[in-house]
Amino acid sequence: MAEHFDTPMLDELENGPWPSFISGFKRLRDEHPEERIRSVANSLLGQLEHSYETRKGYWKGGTVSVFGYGAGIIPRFSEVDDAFQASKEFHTLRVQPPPGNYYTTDMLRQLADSWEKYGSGLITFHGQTGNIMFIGADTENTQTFFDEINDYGWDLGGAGPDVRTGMSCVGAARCEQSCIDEQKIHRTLQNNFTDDVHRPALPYKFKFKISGCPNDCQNSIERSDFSVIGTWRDDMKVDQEAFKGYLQTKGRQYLIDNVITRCPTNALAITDDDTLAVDNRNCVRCMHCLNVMPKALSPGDDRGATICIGGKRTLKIGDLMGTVIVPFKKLETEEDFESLVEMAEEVIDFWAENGLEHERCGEMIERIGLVNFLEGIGVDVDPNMVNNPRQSSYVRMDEWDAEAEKWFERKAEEAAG
Amino acid sequence: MAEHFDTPMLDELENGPWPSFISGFKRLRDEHPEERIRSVANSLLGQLEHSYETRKGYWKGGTVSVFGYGAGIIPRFSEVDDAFQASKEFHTLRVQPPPGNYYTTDMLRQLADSWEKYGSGLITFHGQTGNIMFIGADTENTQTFFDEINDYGWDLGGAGPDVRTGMSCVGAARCEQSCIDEQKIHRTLQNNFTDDVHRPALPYKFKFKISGCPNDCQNSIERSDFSVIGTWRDDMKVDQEAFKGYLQTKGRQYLIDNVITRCPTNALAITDDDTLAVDNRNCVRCMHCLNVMPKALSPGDDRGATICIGGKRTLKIGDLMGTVIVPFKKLETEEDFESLVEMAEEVIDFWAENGLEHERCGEMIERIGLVNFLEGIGVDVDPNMVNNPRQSSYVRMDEWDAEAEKWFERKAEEAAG
Amino acid sequence: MSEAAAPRPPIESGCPEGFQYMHPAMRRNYGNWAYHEDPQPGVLLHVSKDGQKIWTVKAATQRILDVFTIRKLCAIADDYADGYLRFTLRSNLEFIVTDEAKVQPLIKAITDAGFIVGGTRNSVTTLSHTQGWLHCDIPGTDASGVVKSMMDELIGEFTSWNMPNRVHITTSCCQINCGGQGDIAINVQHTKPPKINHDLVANVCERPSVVARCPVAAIRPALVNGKPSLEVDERKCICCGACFPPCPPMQINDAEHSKLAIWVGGNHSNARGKPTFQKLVAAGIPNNPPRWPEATAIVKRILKTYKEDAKDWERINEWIERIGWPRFFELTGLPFTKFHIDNWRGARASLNSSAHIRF
Amino acid sequence: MSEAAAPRPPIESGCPEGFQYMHPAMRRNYGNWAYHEDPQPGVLLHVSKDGQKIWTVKAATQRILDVFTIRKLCAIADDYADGYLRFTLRSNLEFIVTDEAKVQPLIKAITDAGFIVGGTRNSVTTLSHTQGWLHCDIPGTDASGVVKSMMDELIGEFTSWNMPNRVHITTSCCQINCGGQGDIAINVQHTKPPKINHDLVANVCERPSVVARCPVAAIRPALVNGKPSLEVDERKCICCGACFPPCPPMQINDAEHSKLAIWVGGNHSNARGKPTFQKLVAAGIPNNPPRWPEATAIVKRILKTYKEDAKDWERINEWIERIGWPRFFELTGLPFTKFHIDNWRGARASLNSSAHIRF
Ligand code: SRM
Ligand code: SRM
Ligand code: SRM
Ligand code: SRM
Ligand code: SF4
Ligand code: SF4
Ligand code: SF4
Ligand code: SF4
Ligand code: SF4
Ligand code: SF4
Ligand code: SF4
Ligand code: SF4
Repeated sequence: MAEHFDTPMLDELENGPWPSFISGFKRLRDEHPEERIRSVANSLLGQLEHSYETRKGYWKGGTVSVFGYGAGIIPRFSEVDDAFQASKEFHTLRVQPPPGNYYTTDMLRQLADSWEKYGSGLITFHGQTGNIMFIGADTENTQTFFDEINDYGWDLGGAGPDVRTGMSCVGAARCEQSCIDEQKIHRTLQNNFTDDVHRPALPYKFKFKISGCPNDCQNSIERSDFSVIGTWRDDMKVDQEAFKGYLQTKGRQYLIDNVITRCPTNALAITDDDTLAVDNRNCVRCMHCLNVMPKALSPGDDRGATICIGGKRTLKIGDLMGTVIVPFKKLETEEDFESLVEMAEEVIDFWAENGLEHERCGEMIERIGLVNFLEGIGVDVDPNMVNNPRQSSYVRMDEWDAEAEKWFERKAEEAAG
Repeated sequence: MAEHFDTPMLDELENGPWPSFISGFKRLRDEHPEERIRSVANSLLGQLEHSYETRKGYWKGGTVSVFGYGAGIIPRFSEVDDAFQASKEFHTLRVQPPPGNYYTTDMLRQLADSWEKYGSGLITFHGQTGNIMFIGADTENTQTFFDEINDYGWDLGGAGPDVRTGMSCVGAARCEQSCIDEQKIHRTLQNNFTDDVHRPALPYKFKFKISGCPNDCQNSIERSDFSVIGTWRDDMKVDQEAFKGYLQTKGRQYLIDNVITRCPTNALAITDDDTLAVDNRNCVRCMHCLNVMPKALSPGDDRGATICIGGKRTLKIGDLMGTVIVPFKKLETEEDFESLVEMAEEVIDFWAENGLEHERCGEMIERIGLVNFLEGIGVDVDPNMVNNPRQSSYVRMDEWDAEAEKWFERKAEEAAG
Repeated sequence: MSEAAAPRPPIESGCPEGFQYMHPAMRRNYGNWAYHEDPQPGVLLHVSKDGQKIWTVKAATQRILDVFTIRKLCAIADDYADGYLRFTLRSNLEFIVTDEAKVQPLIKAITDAGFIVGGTRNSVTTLSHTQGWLHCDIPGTDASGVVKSMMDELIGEFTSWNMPNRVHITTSCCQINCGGQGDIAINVQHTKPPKINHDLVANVCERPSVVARCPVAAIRPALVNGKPSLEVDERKCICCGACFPPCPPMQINDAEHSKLAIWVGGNHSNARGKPTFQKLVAAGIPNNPPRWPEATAIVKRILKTYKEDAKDWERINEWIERIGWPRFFELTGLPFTKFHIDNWRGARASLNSSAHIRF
Repeated sequence: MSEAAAPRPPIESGCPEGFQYMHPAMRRNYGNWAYHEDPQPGVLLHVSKDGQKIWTVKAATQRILDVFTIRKLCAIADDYADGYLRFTLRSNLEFIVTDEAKVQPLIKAITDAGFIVGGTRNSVTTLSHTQGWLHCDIPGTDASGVVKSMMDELIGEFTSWNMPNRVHITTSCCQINCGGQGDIAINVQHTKPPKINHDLVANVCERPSVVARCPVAAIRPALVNGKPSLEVDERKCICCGACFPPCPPMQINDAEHSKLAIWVGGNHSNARGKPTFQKLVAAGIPNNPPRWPEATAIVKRILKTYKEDAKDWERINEWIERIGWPRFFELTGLPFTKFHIDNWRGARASLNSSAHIRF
């Protein structure tokens, strides 16, 4: 193999206690048995050093995909391949992990073995959208590597204007706050749209993210177009003995300053006999008191999810949080799951038809207005969808009576059961 | 005079305990010694009844003013003058009251006497912008009436695209919360612009409103373009004995629930020895605790005003609250008042030059951006002007270093005194 | 103006000095007040730092006063209040007395003369008035009539202290809203685009300014029957009525389709929270003179719920903020419709972008 | 792809089932957890309703792992954690053990292997990584390098519980911000409009889509030297870089003028307040590889102030909300400039429309 490129700047990233990715690259360059991998690593280090020195990136895109799919690979061709030949094609395969990112060591080794055969020997756990990123294969090997791991159960994720890989929190697998079956929701939604993951035909990207409770450990409300957040509808469960335990260990003042006064709706009080009184009607399920006293407080039994649509980052109208479209959805029976999938289909279909090119779902909602979106997907308006009713009188309301009637009918139906 | 018009609908407004304006009209119609006034009242009642029956208004505008002025009269000509001849010209004179709306009975009687000579005998105390509205004179008498009262100290207010009549709260005259000299501020500002009141030449209307404290009893922040709100900068004054008095009469629980937990920044605490502890650095001068316990708490000694610019109602971009342009301004010395007037001139001049036709100052700020407005009037940016810094990365910041430098220089100057 | 007389140049005296008309006890203690108390509904007691006490007796009037009424009020002020009077911005009267013994006789005199004492502290004070059919050129309804009808029914709340905090109600007789925002606002809301009187447009309208006045650019100049007129894109038009003042042929007022709407939660004070805008709660309310019973019924329903459910010192906006809007609609029985979801500029900020939900 | 082989149709298996890879104790107690405790930094103890206890040991990695590292981690997991591993969304590793006795040996093994245990509870957890110069086609900076340099200096805050609440820091290597929002976000901010490589435009750009991509409509098609190209209105351009991905000739990255900016207060959790967007605090920070000391210094200054001044459980946004932004700038010594005043859509909501001011 060629001389090692000098990497004086990158070398500085080997100093300090935090694990160094540069050391990993160098291990591949210096210690890997295969010449191919050693020179790829050397070449990659060379190009990266060049970037550090000139403060510029030197990759360009292109078109690469595996047979049958139109997405899932991020192709990268070097713009400075004269100097850095061995890594001149450096594509990434985005591979979908299981919900919650669980692995056996056997499986991890198997994946590493396959990747060593065809790729750079570098794997990213995980990308910000949640994919395992097998980073650094040439065009030919993207196919061979994919074929191999696809045979033992792994499939590509999204890229381009398609349904992207989803994410979900550790949730029910290890967390006492989980109100929903994240594993099932994630796979049911995601795998219903496998075709839309692999064949980009939507206005733009579309992401599902699932968090088991309103702590939203997946940042779903801002980083996904379709955010499913677990919650409950009945009273939270209070273990008064455990609460007294906190009172003893933490002290009254601490609990008043850190729990009682921090409840956003003042729904908590410590009564004279040292029990915790919860005004469940005004609790907004913010999770704070449950977080501070997990032994004493837990979500109720009547669990389900809040669904928020339209979150995303800046491009091109500014950051958007998802907004409540379904205040509460039970997710227990098969019918519940079917109707969840149907709803996702409605959303994606409506957006596919009405979204402009490169327009995210949330941007479309912003453009056409929430009410038109709701009508498009067949969802009734609900006061939980707003922080407050309209402030502007600039609206034409000649159908007021008919709309009011709809509400009363819905309420009557609900009351009738 | 003609037959009394039938007023079956208006008659219903004589029922009930609340004072009835209709009874007042009828008194003029039935009891007034002057035929002119009796028939004007009769005619007015007739047209109003007609409006009640058809649910439509029947006045149209026109052009009427007194010699030398271009504003201050709201001209009204009846569209149904065939039927209601006697009130076919029914103009209103907007007359500026003293700040705070004080009157001696002598003066009130004198005004009533003059008005009886020339007008309808109806006076409104006051219009929503604060004028005394002498409602119902024909074109000729607007001048004669004006001449008469102008001689004994009364002048017209604004109408049209001009500086309007200002308003100020009772304030220092009777209120313990007052932090500023409302009388002086009101007259200094208002009378500096007398020419702009009388000769409409601005893009649109411009209103001053003055409230002695952040309770803002004049709704200045939403109903005026230039809102002056009294406040203080040092610590509030606490009379601990008086506080103990409230503790005794109101009870601890009441004060915790109604004062301590209601402070928007949690700046209050009752300590173990029953004194009230105020975190003055975090108090935002909201007034709540002072309102609940006026005997115990009062504004500090270092008083001045916050100035908010741009408030107005809906037309045509939606309601606007004024926003902070000057977080704190001392208003004690003559120089303080001069610089206040200068600032108002800067605001009005800049807006006069840059506002579109029929565009309020707040709408202009919205259109050009706060920063451009600040630069236009020569005011430095200040973090008190915002609830929070920018959320959008869509901005070009190549002058960052220069702007940062300005800040450090200002801070250094402030530190140097 | 008499033809013969030489025109008299105005004295541009502007806003008159206030101290000359101010009660001497106020003048003397200007800026020197220590605290106040509320002895009874309609009465304030202010105490100065030097111990001067003044009692204010607050009384409602009909705002638009005939000269008889003015003289009657002056007589009361002369008899009991040293010959001084002031008006609040809600057109209530304030009589100032320095002698406690005069307070009850004064109240009696006011009441006997047909005026109502009250409106202080946590009461429902007088609704704001605007001009309406009585004087304005663009009104969709009357204001004095609405105020009179509603206050007849709310009088018990004016004379007592049953509300959780002050209640400031406003009325406006067209969508322009001279009455401003309030804890509760009763406003005209047009529901159909203006009908254009094409014959008049050419004569009375400056067409470019009308076009410019429309907030949604729904108006285009057009030739109608060969004459210059205007055209409204009815799908865009939000029926705001802004085109009507500059161009009366844009007939927006309609006996049937100009409705009333009720808004709640406007709060300009800085007490506790920052000032807030009011929000729509009910619309499609018939504009029903002479007593507007439908609008009054809704206002009363809101006030009743507020009175029963809010905590002390909570203004209407704060109460709803605490219990949540879904509960507000539930408790008042008012319908929630698609029209409640804002779609004007900045509307996104009104959407619930969180999992905060009350069940 | 080898020419000879018949193309293999993919198996569209999608997202794989998770239970097959999940630690058996998690699988058995799926949905059955009662509570958790935090025995020490980097260690969680979760207890199921049936009394099953599992300890999670959390360790930071470099995210992009070479196969040696993967095998090293697998060996540790085999020795101490029953052969199971999971990754958090911040690329931290979690080893699960059911036997308390294994916790300390596991920590030792992890540490000995050069990884860092920590990142739980009120620590500064690992910064989010993005691709940067290593792989992306549009990066203004590197992400792995920024994360490594910063975490080297924040490591003491990763391994301890000194923060008032969890601190989630993000990085993004261009203005697109794949790293998302955070309590603190270190983002690229371009400060000059793109330089156009006119020679390339004609070949590689779909001009209409680039034009459409610009958020402020600053791009126009134009003929340059007789060839179709593009033109940027430099007064409108906000230097966002959105035109660069669809059209690489719009060269936005600049060694000098692509700066870093720091944003604070992004909070996606619903705990206490509703989720919030991050706000700009510092900009014009040099993009200074290999260790970006200027950016790190500001992050450390903010963290120090937060640590000293915030109350327990206050996230950065809540702390600043309580003390007010003027105080934030005062305490951190950062300058406040005209750029801090938002002027994007909906910016009005960010203005202080009240008399609420801290002095
Ligand atoms: C493992 C992880 C979920 C996963 O599926 O990967 C996770 C796991 C837990 N989170 Fe989280 N959160 C995780 C990312 C997040 C994120 C997203 C992020 O990091 O970008 C958020 C929202 C971030 C935001 O707002 O910007 C998040 C907001 C919370 C909160 C709310 C904190 C608050 O007060 O605002 C809690 C509640 C708490 O702290 O008690 C929480 C609590 C927890 C608990 C204590 C839940 C439980 O009872 O088990 C878990 C222990 C975590 C720990 O290490 O201390 N987790 N948590 C994520 C670990 C990331 C990491 O490696 O550090
Ligand atoms: C007389 C008047 C000022 C004037 O110059 O005319 C006035 C006078 C006082 N106001 Fe006011 N306010 C007056 C209109 C207002 C308004 C404007 C309005 O009515 O449209 C507001 C803001 C309205 C809004 O937010 O929409 C207003 C918001 C307050 C507040 C804040 C209440 C709150 O908690 O939000 C206080 C504080 C209090 O209640 O202790 C207050 C307190 C007071 C006090 C107690 C001040 C004092 O210490 O003397 C005065 C006694 C009033 C009373 O009758 O109880 N005054 N006050 C106005 C009487 C109007 C009326 O006739 O009823
Ligand atoms: C008389 C009065 C209502 C009343 O009965 O009290 C009134 C009456 C009219 N207002 Fe007003 N406004 C009156 C106070 C207000 C207020 C309240 C205030 O000043 O605090 C506002 C809201 C605050 C504001 O300035 O935004 C107000 C906002 C408007 C607007 C909308 C302005 C806007 O930018 O949104 C218009 C429309 C216009 O000017 O084009 C308007 C226009 C009008 C016109 C001139 C309608 C017209 O274009 O012909 C009305 C004349 C009625 C008449 O026949 O006298 N009036 N108007 C008030 C003035 C009396 C006085 O001078 O004391
Ligand atoms: C790889 C990854 C960063 C990482 O290192 O982790 C990434 C990398 C790219 N992102 Fe991203 N984004 C990645 C997660 C995100 C996220 C985070 C998330 O999904 O939670 C976001 C913010 C959330 C969102 O969806 O808004 C994100 C918002 C964007 C955007 C702006 C989208 C918007 O509407 O604002 C773009 C630009 C675009 O698509 O035109 C973008 C575009 C890109 C492109 C494709 C740039 C381009 O146009 O060529 C980058 C390819 C880099 C490469 O060489 O691999 N990336 N991108 C993440 C995907 C890995 C994975 O699949 O697991
Ligand atoms: S989102 Fe809720 S359920 Fe999921 S890991 Fe976080 S705290 Fe647990
Ligand atoms: S979950 Fe949040 S809103 Fe509900 S009681 Fe606890 S702290 Fe209050
Ligand atoms: S605004 Fe303040 S100073 Fe003026 S009357 Fe109201 S409470 Fe008193
Ligand atoms: S004035 Fe308001 S902010 Fe200040 S201490 Fe009192 S209640 Fe708190
Ligand atoms: S609200 Fe409308 S109708 Fe009433 S006075 Fe004002 S402009 Fe005239
Ligand atoms: S009513 Fe309003 S929206 Fe309709 S045309 Fe007139 S100005 Fe435009
Ligand atoms: S933030 Fe920008 S440079 Fe970094 S990975 Fe995302 S798109 Fe690429
Ligand atoms: S950098 Fe952004 S604003 Fe400037 S031309 Fe490109 S897309 Fe438009």
